[in-house]
Amino acid sequence: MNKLKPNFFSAPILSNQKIGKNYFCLKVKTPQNIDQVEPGQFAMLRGKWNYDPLLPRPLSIARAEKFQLDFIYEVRGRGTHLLSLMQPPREIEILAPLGNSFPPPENSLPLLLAGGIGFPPLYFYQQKYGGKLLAGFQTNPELDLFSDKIIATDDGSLGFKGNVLQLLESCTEINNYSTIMACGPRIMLKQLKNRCSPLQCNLFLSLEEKMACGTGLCHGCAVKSRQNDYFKICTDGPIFKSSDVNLEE
Amino acid sequence: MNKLKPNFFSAPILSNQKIGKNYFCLKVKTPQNIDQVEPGQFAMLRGKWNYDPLLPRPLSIARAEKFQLDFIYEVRGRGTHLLSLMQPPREIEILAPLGNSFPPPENSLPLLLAGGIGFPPLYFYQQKYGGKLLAGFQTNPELDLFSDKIIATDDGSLGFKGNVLQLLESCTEINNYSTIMACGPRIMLKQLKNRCSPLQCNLFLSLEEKMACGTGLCHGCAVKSRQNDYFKICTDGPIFKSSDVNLEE
Amino acid sequence: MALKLNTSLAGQTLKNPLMTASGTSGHSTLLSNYFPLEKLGAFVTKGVSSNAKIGNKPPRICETPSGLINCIGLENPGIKFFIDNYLPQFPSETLPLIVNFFGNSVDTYIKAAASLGQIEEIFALELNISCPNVQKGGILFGSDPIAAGDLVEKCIKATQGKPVFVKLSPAFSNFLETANQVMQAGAAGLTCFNTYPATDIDIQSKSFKLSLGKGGLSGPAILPLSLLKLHEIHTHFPEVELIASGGVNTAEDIIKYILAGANAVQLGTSILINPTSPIVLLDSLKNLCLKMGINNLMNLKGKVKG
Amino acid sequence: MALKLNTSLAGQTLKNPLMTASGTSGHSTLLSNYFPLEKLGAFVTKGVSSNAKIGNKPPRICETPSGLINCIGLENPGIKFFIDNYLPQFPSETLPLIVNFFGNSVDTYIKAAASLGQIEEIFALELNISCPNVQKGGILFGSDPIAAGDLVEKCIKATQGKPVFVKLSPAFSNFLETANQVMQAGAAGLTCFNTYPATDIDIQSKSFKLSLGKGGLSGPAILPLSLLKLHEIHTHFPEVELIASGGVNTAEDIIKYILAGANAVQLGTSILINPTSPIVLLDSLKNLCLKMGINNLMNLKGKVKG
Ligand SMILES: Cc1cc2nc3c(=O)[nH]c(=O)nc-3n(C[C@H](O)[C@H](O)[C@H](O)COP(=O)(O)OP(=O)(O)OC[C@H]3O[C@@H](n4cnc5c(N)ncnc54)[C@H](O)[C@@H]3O)c2cc1C
Ligand SMILES: Cc1cc2nc3c(=O)[nH]c(=O)nc-3n(C[C@H](O)[C@H](O)[C@H](O)COP(=O)(O)OP(=O)(O)OC[C@H]3O[C@@H](n4cnc5c(N)ncnc54)[C@H](O)[C@@H]3O)c2cc1C
Ligand SMILES: Cc1cc2nc3c(=O)[nH]c(=O)nc-3n(C[C@H](O)[C@H](O)[C@H](O)COP(=O)(O)O)c2cc1C
Ligand SMILES: Cc1cc2nc3c(=O)[nH]c(=O)nc-3n(C[C@H](O)[C@H](O)[C@H](O)COP(=O)(O)O)c2cc1C
Ligand code: FES
Ligand code: FES
Repeated sequence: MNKLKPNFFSAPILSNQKIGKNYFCLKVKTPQNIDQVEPGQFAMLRGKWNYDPLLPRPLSIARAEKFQLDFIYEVRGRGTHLLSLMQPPREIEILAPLGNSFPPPENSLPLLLAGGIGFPPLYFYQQKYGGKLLAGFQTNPELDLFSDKIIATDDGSLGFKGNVLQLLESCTEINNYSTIMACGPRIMLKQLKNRCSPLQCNLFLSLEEKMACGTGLCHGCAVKSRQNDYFKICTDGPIFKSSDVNLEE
Repeated sequence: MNKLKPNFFSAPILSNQKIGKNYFCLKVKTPQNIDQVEPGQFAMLRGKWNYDPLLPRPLSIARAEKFQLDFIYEVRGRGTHLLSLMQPPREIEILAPLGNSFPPPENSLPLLLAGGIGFPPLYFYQQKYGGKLLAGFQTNPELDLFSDKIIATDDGSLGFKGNVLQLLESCTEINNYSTIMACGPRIMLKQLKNRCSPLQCNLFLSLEEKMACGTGLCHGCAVKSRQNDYFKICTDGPIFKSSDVNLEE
Repeated sequence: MALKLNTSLAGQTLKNPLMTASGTSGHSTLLSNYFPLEKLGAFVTKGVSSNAKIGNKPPRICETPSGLINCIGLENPGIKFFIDNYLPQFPSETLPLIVNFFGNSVDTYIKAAASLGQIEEIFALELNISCPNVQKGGILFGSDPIAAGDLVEKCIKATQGKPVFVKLSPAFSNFLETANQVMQAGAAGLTCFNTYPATDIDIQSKSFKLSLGKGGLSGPAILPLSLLKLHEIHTHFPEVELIASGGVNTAEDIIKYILAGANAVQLGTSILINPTSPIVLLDSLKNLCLKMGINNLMNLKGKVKG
Repeated sequence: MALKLNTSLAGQTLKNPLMTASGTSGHSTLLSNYFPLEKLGAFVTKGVSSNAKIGNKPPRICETPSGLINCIGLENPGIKFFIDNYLPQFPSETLPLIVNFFGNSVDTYIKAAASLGQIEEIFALELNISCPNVQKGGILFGSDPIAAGDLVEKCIKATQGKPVFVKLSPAFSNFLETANQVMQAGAAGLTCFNTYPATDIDIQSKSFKLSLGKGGLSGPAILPLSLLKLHEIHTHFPEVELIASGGVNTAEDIIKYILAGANAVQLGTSILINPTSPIVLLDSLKNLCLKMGINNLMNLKGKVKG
């Protein structure tokens, strides 16, 4: 694959709109054509504010086409709150594309499992390559992106009542898939890894950890490897074969 | 005078527009009627950003009517730059009104001398009470507020070429005024104080110093008094009789 | 169940753990322009000394990233003026008053402690040891644990029984030893901490931004530094009553300090930015406790895991 | 007249005073993805030790107001791996390479110094003394001026003549004494400073935000602290070559440190936020010098007034 080199640029905001309960979609203009960006890759974003908050925030790329990058994010803390206030014509500092990506489909389409704000890279994957996407949320995300049928909510306010793994068991045969890709809270990924360990499938996980640089410089984003040393999530991942990482530490 | 107590409130921005070379006019809505605000009083303003910049910024009140406060400011550093980016419907934290004020005219109208961004309180005064305003700038401020005839610029790009004191000598008889009010750089105020010391006039100066609180709590904004201890500019001033302060320290 | 925010210091119950930090709310009741002072757990005055001090030349403050450096210079009208003119303004029945004081020699410290010790309306004293000892060639009291212990012992004797909290400087790496000495000398507890020595330079004029060349750094920037040191003190001396001071600007910050071991928390720079901050924080502290299912705030004291 | 940005360290001329700070640009030439490394005055590697270290558990970083706390744990592949695999990547002809190293005992420090001392491609070493001495029960080398001086002397002997800069910890109030001892021991100069011990607490989980319970604070928040200390060192030891490290994020910050006495300036956290920051700052440094009428940047060294 012809991987794009990461690039640091100041990106004019095209739009930054609320698209759901606490979800926003940010679209920016890029200085170069970024058609080659692959689902699973991410970017580091920072508004042009002063030194607080200091660090850029990692966000998965939700769509990349020609000179436009889209992100879908949840407002969680100070950084994403400030981000949600940024409107055109302001610009955002972006370092992208970063990290590896989910493998493109080979023989059959994969099962895509999202937990909470884990859906953007899988949504991108599905839009680009297809695959069966199931997404779990705590409560109705009020998003206009998915059919209710593929949604699970913990409180039952939309779609299936339960988590995404329960939805999976209720609606499809996990054995039908030779490849599963997932992104979501660590606890969900652990459960999924356990569920899949007796099966023959390839399980790819997108991992998160606090990041300072996103570029392999700081060694901040560690995850234990099978060999008992540490991977850097930002450059060795964020996508890992589940058997390569030790999620128990 | 029935002085308004200072009040801390979150004020919706009505507008925040560029009105000159590097000058902006910010208009905000206030929760209470502020008709009683007097020219010379100021406010502490802080955008709802995070901890950097940390301190609110002091700005003179340029107009106060019913439920609206106007400020005129120059973009100088990080705080005023960030302020200039704030647009409705965002809100600004304001503590106002603060400090004392220029005395209202008694028998005759005063001479009002402004240097640089010192003009807003004197402009307010003139609008409210009248008086002869002369204003000096380094270069053409590109403001639509004044007639060219009352302007001096160091580089001669607008009005009289020279500083405001030279303009004064060239166009009017300083002895005609029993009261002079001034706001501007410390160096201009010192020159003016020297110029007026042999005269009979009352000279009122609006002083500036770095401020943290604006409310007398921190003792940050000191100016030497005639008695050789310190006034607090924010509560003892910002308007002082020139003979009460020692500007030489 | 009702939410309990009260805490206790030196045997006295405070309504809540919030107090002003010395030097950020003046010597008088100016702050009551913004909220009823009785809402506070306690009020700490700006530092006073036997003789009046006019303070340093301007500029006295400068802003840094998420911080504020000051070199006010302990400006104060002197203890007598304070007692005669400002003290009577305080509602001492309903608001525990803590008076911060200092000297420039052992004798002037003792003199101050003696004058303040007699005043019934004062709940406790806060002894600022970050000051230079003129008799010892300007060595800071806070830098020498033995000298600090000795000073505290003498001041406590002079106060005739009023609780004395010692406000430590974070600038000295032997602060644990100083904590130990001043507690052995009879201090009621410790205020952790004063500001950090710091400076900034104006590159245009090529000179320091503060008249004194340096000052003390306060504000959000220092919270992670003081939080660690306070927790170290709590770990070594778990019985000691600690008043946190440094960078508190939110209800979350208050809870951090309590989890680290604080009995009470001071608001300094936060009050300068917003004089209503104590009541704003009190409100949000209540909401946060409810959300977190906390019904007795002080149950969290020292409960950080790890 | 052409603008002169060059500086000199240990007799070598550097194109400009900008270098990477150890640990913020890795062990290899990863950063060359973002700009040609030869633009730098020098490159400082992340710390290496004789034996590989896997580093600490996550979480290893947390953000604070205008700051960053890290407890990476000196993760490194060991000196042999570094020399064999990463060192050859560097354009050592055009880019002075400074290798930061550490140990956990006098012996492992010496061993590291000896291995690195032989390598011709290395311009100088940076000795990190902020590490615990396992032989002395975990006491930090940096806390004990005599032990630090002794350590430095032995390491210098082992390097057979390569310049050794000693990177001081700002956590100890006796840093002037440490500076004195390590310079007497033959150090080429000092790097001022490493990070500040700090912590943060997550109130929801009631636990520390970092796996180790604490870490080192870097970023803009610490600039006013390190700037003062560097100036104090410069005042006491005006002849000593100083490399500033701490909170530099703008061209103004670089000039502040030079005015305070620095010969060179490291960029740490700033590179993490923006990997192109060295060239961005170099550009704005040039513009600023032109605007300020400076034609030889190093003429400003130590020139702060007051
Ligand atoms: C590779 C990767 C891809 C991601 N993709 C998305 C996405 O597409 N959409 C989305 O909404 N979120 C995504 N996240 C999570 C997102 O980075 C965090 O929600 C965001 O950083 C929170 O910032 P904040 O300032 O709002 O929150 P804070 O107030 O800083 O903290 C809120 C929470 O966010 C976490 N967090 C804070 N900073 C970071 C950081 N630098 N790295 C990781 N976690 C952090 C904290 O642990 C905390 O639990 C991704 C994270 C990673 C590592
Ligand atoms: C009573 C009073 C009334 C004022 N009225 C006006 C006004 O009507 N319009 C206007 O444009 N300006 C006014 N000023 C000046 C204004 O406060 C500063 O220009 C502003 O604070 C600069 O902030 P900054 O973040 O943009 O600049 P910074 O980057 O912080 O610094 C730029 C310059 O502003 C000065 N400055 C920074 N902070 C303060 C502070 N807290 N107090 C005083 N000076 C500071 C600095 O010394 C520096 O020279 C007034 C100041 C005072 C004290
Ligand atoms: C303007 C100012 C004046 C201060 N004056 C005093 C003082 O007189 N005595 C004292 O012990 N501490 C003084 N301090 C320190 C504060 O009481 C407090 O310990 C410190 O600012 C840290 O808390 P903060 O980050 O909440 O401000 C002062 C601080 C500031 C900002
Ligand atoms: C993620 C990270 C890793 C670091 N690793 C090292 C290291 O291995 N050795 C060292 O001497 N300093 C290390 N430091 C300290 C930096 O080199 C620098 O001295 C410090 O961060 C202050 O500078 P700054 O504010 O520009 O980041 C590290 C700092 C950070 C942020
Ligand atoms: S975030 Fe810095 S190495 Fe991964
Ligand atoms: S600004 Fe705080 S006392 Fe004037």
